[in-house]
Amino acid sequence: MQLLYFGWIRTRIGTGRETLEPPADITNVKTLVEWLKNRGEGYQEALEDLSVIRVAVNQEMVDLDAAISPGDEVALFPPMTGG
Amino acid sequence: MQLLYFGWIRTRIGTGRETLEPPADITNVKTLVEWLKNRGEGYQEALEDLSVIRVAVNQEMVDLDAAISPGDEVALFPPMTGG
Amino acid sequence: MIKVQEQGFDIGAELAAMTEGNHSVGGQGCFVGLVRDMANEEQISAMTLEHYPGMTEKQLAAIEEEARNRWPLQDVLIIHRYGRLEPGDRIVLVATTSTHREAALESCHFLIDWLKTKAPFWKLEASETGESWVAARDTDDDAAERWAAPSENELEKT
Amino acid sequence: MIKVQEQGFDIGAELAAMTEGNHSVGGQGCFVGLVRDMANEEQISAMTLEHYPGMTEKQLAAIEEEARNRWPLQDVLIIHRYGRLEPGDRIVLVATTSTHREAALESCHFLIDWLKTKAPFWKLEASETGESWVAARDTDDDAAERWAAPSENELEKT
Repeated sequence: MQLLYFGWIRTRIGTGRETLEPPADITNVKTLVEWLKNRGEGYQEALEDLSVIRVAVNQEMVDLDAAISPGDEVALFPPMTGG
Repeated sequence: MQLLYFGWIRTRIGTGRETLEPPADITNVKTLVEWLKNRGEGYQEALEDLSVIRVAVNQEMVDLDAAISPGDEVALFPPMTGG
Repeated sequence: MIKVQEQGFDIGAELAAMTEGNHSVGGQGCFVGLVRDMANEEQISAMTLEHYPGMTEKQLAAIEEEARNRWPLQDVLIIHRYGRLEPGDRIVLVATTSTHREAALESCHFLIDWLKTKAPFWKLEASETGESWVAARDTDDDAAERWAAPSENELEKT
Repeated sequence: MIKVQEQGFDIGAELAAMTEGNHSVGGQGCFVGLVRDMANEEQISAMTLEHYPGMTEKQLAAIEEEARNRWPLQDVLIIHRYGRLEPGDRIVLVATTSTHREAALESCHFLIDWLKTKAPFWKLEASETGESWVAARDTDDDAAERWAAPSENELEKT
């Protein structure tokens, strides 16, 4: 699974992109985020407040309960500030 | 008194500017317009419908009952179509 | 700034001049009006804009002033052409700058709506069947009226 | 048309290209967003825009599509820059053309409001006290919500 991070989520985690293979029981965004938080302090800090995390799966915006599959590109980022 | 005409009021009257000295009892725009209508067919045709005539005295928009004085610049024109 | 002129204008240069050296501008709104080739289902070959020199500048300045009173604007530009134009030619440019986008966009909308009914221009369209004056449209009056509220009502009250 | 690019853009050339040879355009609306030198009472020395390549283009195309569904537009242009910018630099240009001015102006307003909250960009501001990420603003959410009505509700219903 391709994981992408942007904005302050990227800077707190310390990388913008990584390839991970979450366990088989990680089947939606919410459980993925919980699993990621156990990967270290940076993750914990970046992902502590779910209300300010936006998620795209395969470049489409989704909710936290959206399903994910091993081959997906999952991006976690703060609310967008375009324009 | 300087009279200015624009748009189809100008083309119907046949001139864009003229200097006239209306009689002393012509003291507001409405009586001026009535007096002008007697000056010929073009004036009659140009000024027959008061509802589509706009007036500026000394380059300020005014109503038909606005007062006028001999030295004024009085402009008669159709509704504006700027922009 | 008000410019009433026969010649064309360079949009890029005009917009750049409004923001050059002023780094507090966050948003610039602009509207360009162009001569269309069709009117009332007739092909238009040219449009001649007549205006009232002297009064035009005064009216445009008053409209600019009104916009500045209503929104926190850093700059306002109105360029309005007169004379003979052809389809595709630009007639008018309005542009505003502000710290925030809302003020810039709304004020541009206001400016063009008011120009339509309050700037002393008259348009003569030429087509194969001859020349005819463009009639004022009720929808333009309505659009201008939409903005009538705040300061005009204030004036009426006093 | 969507352009996501690091380099600047020539507003005059971009706007001219939208109307060139199309004489049915009556109005062109445009909005330019610029980097301001102040934020939260701090002097800004630079702003770096990060984005999500691939998704950015998709999102901008979807926003363009939404504008075309809502208004009778002849053309839509969105240019959004990324990378390091300085105060006074232009970040974004949105422009639309239509037969009538209302559609052009409203759709520009819509485009920039939606870009603010739906385009995957994040802004890092540098000042004397260090770097900090620009927080999303509730007022931007409200502005985007204002346009939520028609087609989104239609989608929810189906």
